[in-house]
Amino acid sequence: MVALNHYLVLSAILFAIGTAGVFVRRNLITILLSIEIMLNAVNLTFVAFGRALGSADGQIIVFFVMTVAAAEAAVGLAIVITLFRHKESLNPDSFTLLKW
Amino acid sequence: MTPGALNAIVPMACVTAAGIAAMVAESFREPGEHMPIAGLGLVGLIGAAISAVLLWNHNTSSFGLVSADNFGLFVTLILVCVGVLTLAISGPTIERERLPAGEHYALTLFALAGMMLMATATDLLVIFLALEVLSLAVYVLTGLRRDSPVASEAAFKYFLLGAFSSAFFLYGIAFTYGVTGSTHLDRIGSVIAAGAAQETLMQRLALGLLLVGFAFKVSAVPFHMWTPDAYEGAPSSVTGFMSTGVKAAAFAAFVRVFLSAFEPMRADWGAVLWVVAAATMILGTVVGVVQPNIKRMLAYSSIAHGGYLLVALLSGNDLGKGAVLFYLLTYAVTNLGAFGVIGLLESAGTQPSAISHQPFIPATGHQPPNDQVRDYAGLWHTHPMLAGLMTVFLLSLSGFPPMAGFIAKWYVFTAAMKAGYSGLAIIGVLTSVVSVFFYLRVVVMMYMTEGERPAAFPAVPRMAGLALVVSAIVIFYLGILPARVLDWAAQSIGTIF
Amino acid sequence: MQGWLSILIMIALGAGFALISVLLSGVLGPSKPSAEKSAPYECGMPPVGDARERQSVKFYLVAMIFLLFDIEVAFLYPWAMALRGLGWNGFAQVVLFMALLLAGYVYVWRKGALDWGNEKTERARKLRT
Amino acid sequence: MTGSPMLFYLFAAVAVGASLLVIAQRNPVYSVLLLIGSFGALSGLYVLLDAPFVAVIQIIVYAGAIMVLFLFVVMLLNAPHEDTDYDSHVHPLLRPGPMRFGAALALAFGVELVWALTRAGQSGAFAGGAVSSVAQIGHALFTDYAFPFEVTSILILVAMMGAVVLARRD
Repeated sequence: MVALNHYLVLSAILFAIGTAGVFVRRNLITILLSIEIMLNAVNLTFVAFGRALGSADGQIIVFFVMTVAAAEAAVGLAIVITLFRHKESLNPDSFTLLKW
Repeated sequence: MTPGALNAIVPMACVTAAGIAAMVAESFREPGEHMPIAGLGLVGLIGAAISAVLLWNHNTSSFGLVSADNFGLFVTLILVCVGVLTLAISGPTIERERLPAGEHYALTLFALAGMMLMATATDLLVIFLALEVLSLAVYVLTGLRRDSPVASEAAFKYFLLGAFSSAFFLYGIAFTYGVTGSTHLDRIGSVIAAGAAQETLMQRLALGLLLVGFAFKVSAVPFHMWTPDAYEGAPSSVTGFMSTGVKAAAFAAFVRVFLSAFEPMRADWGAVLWVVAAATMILGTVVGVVQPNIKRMLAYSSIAHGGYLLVALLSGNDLGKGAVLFYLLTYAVTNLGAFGVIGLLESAGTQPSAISHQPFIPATGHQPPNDQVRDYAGLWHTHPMLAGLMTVFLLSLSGFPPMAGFIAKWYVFTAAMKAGYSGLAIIGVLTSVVSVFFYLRVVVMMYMTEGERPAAFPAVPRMAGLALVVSAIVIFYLGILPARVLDWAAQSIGTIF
Repeated sequence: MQGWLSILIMIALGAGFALISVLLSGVLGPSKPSAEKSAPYECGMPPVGDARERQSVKFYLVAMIFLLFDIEVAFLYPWAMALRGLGWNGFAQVVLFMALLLAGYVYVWRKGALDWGNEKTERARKLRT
Repeated sequence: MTGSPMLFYLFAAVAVGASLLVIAQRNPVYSVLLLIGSFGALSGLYVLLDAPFVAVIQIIVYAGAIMVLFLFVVMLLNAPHEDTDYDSHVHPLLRPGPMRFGAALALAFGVELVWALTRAGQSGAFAGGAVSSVAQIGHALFTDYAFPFEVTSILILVAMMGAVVLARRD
């Protein structure tokens, strides 16, 4: 029988993949995509808990998380565009003006 | 929804309305035309201040999600001071760097609305939404200088780590919702208190993830990487706004979530917070000493001040909570003053070029010319007033007796001693002593050493000059007669728990 | 699960039709590749440059505005379903929501984010005003 | 109705596989398309969790609008095939320090999460009534969550103004 734990473990795996993606990938767009994966993992946790508790709160909170993810994507990509106007590459290693 | 239920959100609604008005005014402004958008913002802020004062002691709450208790109102009044000071000191920065003025003011107002909402919200979801509103506005403000690669890079680093940590914060909320079945802080508190005997693993998981989200926003040690870059890259007025406003709102929500909802699990987060507070204080001071760039130096000093606030939060008794409020007020006024002076001096160095579209940063260096500590050499001879003001701000940051900084730090350390965290108090005193050195390094540079560049003396704009003088007076007032404000802070503690 | 069967069938039909037609043309058609035939087709002229040259930023702006107003519409679905139960209170909430987003739309429209003319005429028009 | 376990494992495998490919991919266009596939699997999972409305919104808003925006930006920036200065056949684990540290940190975090959740002991089957009618969701949304609903309009305003002021041509 598929239990709550299965969904929680699955969303933990997806969240870990997103976290790894933010560190590993050297391309700004893919880093933003990994953050979207993390937010999706959290959405899955919300819906799973909502279903376990039998209330509509979980699904409504997912609505708000999607709005936040969309707003973040819009602003994040706008910042990537301004960055790209200065330097032609998308590789974060090439942005090293601000040093330790 | 009875009309009475809307009182708690009136301060936030005033600032939002001002933000929207500023936005629409900016869209109808012809490119050349000058419009008093800052005045619009001021009206909104004054409206918020009046409504906050009227709501004092009423302890109203609306929608069950936002409660305007004295604690939230005190932080709202701090944010109004931050807002007024920011509007005043951002004038020169906007002219010199040709930032889009309307958007700058509108985004500042939206960020302030987000901060006020975060300070008064009693529901994790509303705290998260407010956190997102203020973070997005501040990311854009940081990157508003589009022609400077430094600013865009700072904005992207701040955005990346901010989005990353708000995903962790949200994951914490998801587990809290899973364990307690609701996101309201009071219901969470009661469920945790009831089940305090057998603390499930998931409660600790939720606690850890929430701590990560908050630690990032107050730039506590393991998550402070973004602070120096963001503070150096952003325009000075935005850096001042960011370092004070975001920290005040984040600490208010931090206190509300950890000292009311997760109070029963104190044993868990107490030890972790102890280590984080100690590490934040030590690292903020030690690394701050070696910084050549004055904005990076103040960034590390703001990390150290975050550490002192963590100590106050950790001590958790009534004295500690009052200490958090008082410290936030003095820190906000002082830091904004310091960044205001830096903003003015930056405009002193770079004469706005005659050619309309010449980027303000000379093609060679990407650093604004006088951003280094040594550029402050001999400031006393060229700008005596600015040098005097800067001295007051730096001395208050380091905690010199006549200034408010001393009272704030003394209040925090007594709270820590009373709560039995004498170890942290000792570390705090030691790091304060070390920090005196790197604040005085700048003061010595201003007075003793000879300045080689006869900087042309631009007229210090009336508004910015007035704001700096007023904040210096407030620092002295809070330093010498803090009694009244201290009992206001004490008054606001009873209501929250 | 029975409600979803129809949707599964629809997806299967759509995807199936596309796949089958591609596979059939690949399998049945005579394939004698030659240089001209395998070059990308540009109305007979020899292809120049790679397929993806830089587009202007107005595409991003329109996509972003579409995204944000798509969310507004996404909120209206549940509202429409539950309106009878919500009464005037729910109606007032959405009117306020729409008013705020209208302010955003006015800002975007006045700031010229939606202007679609090509850059040269746009700049000329801006200089004239 | 939690559906047969086989369907769950199918969707879970597709979601995890697509996400892994997204972060292993070099070409950003492929990673965006793979992510859309992963969202499809996720919305299948939502259907299994009796949340059909969230599944549809996931497709419309996430896959339909946010990923379209990502594709537009990838095309706009003509994102080059990732120009990694180190030669690409180096095994991922031998890449420069921070990436190995980050990947190891994420892996440890994932293992710890999974370990904690399996022991969390909430493995009971799903309780009774699930809320899956849109009218019920709508009613709850506009009564209990009326205020967050208005805050999202401010959030959208800030995002709109921020994106326009940053990405504008002049």
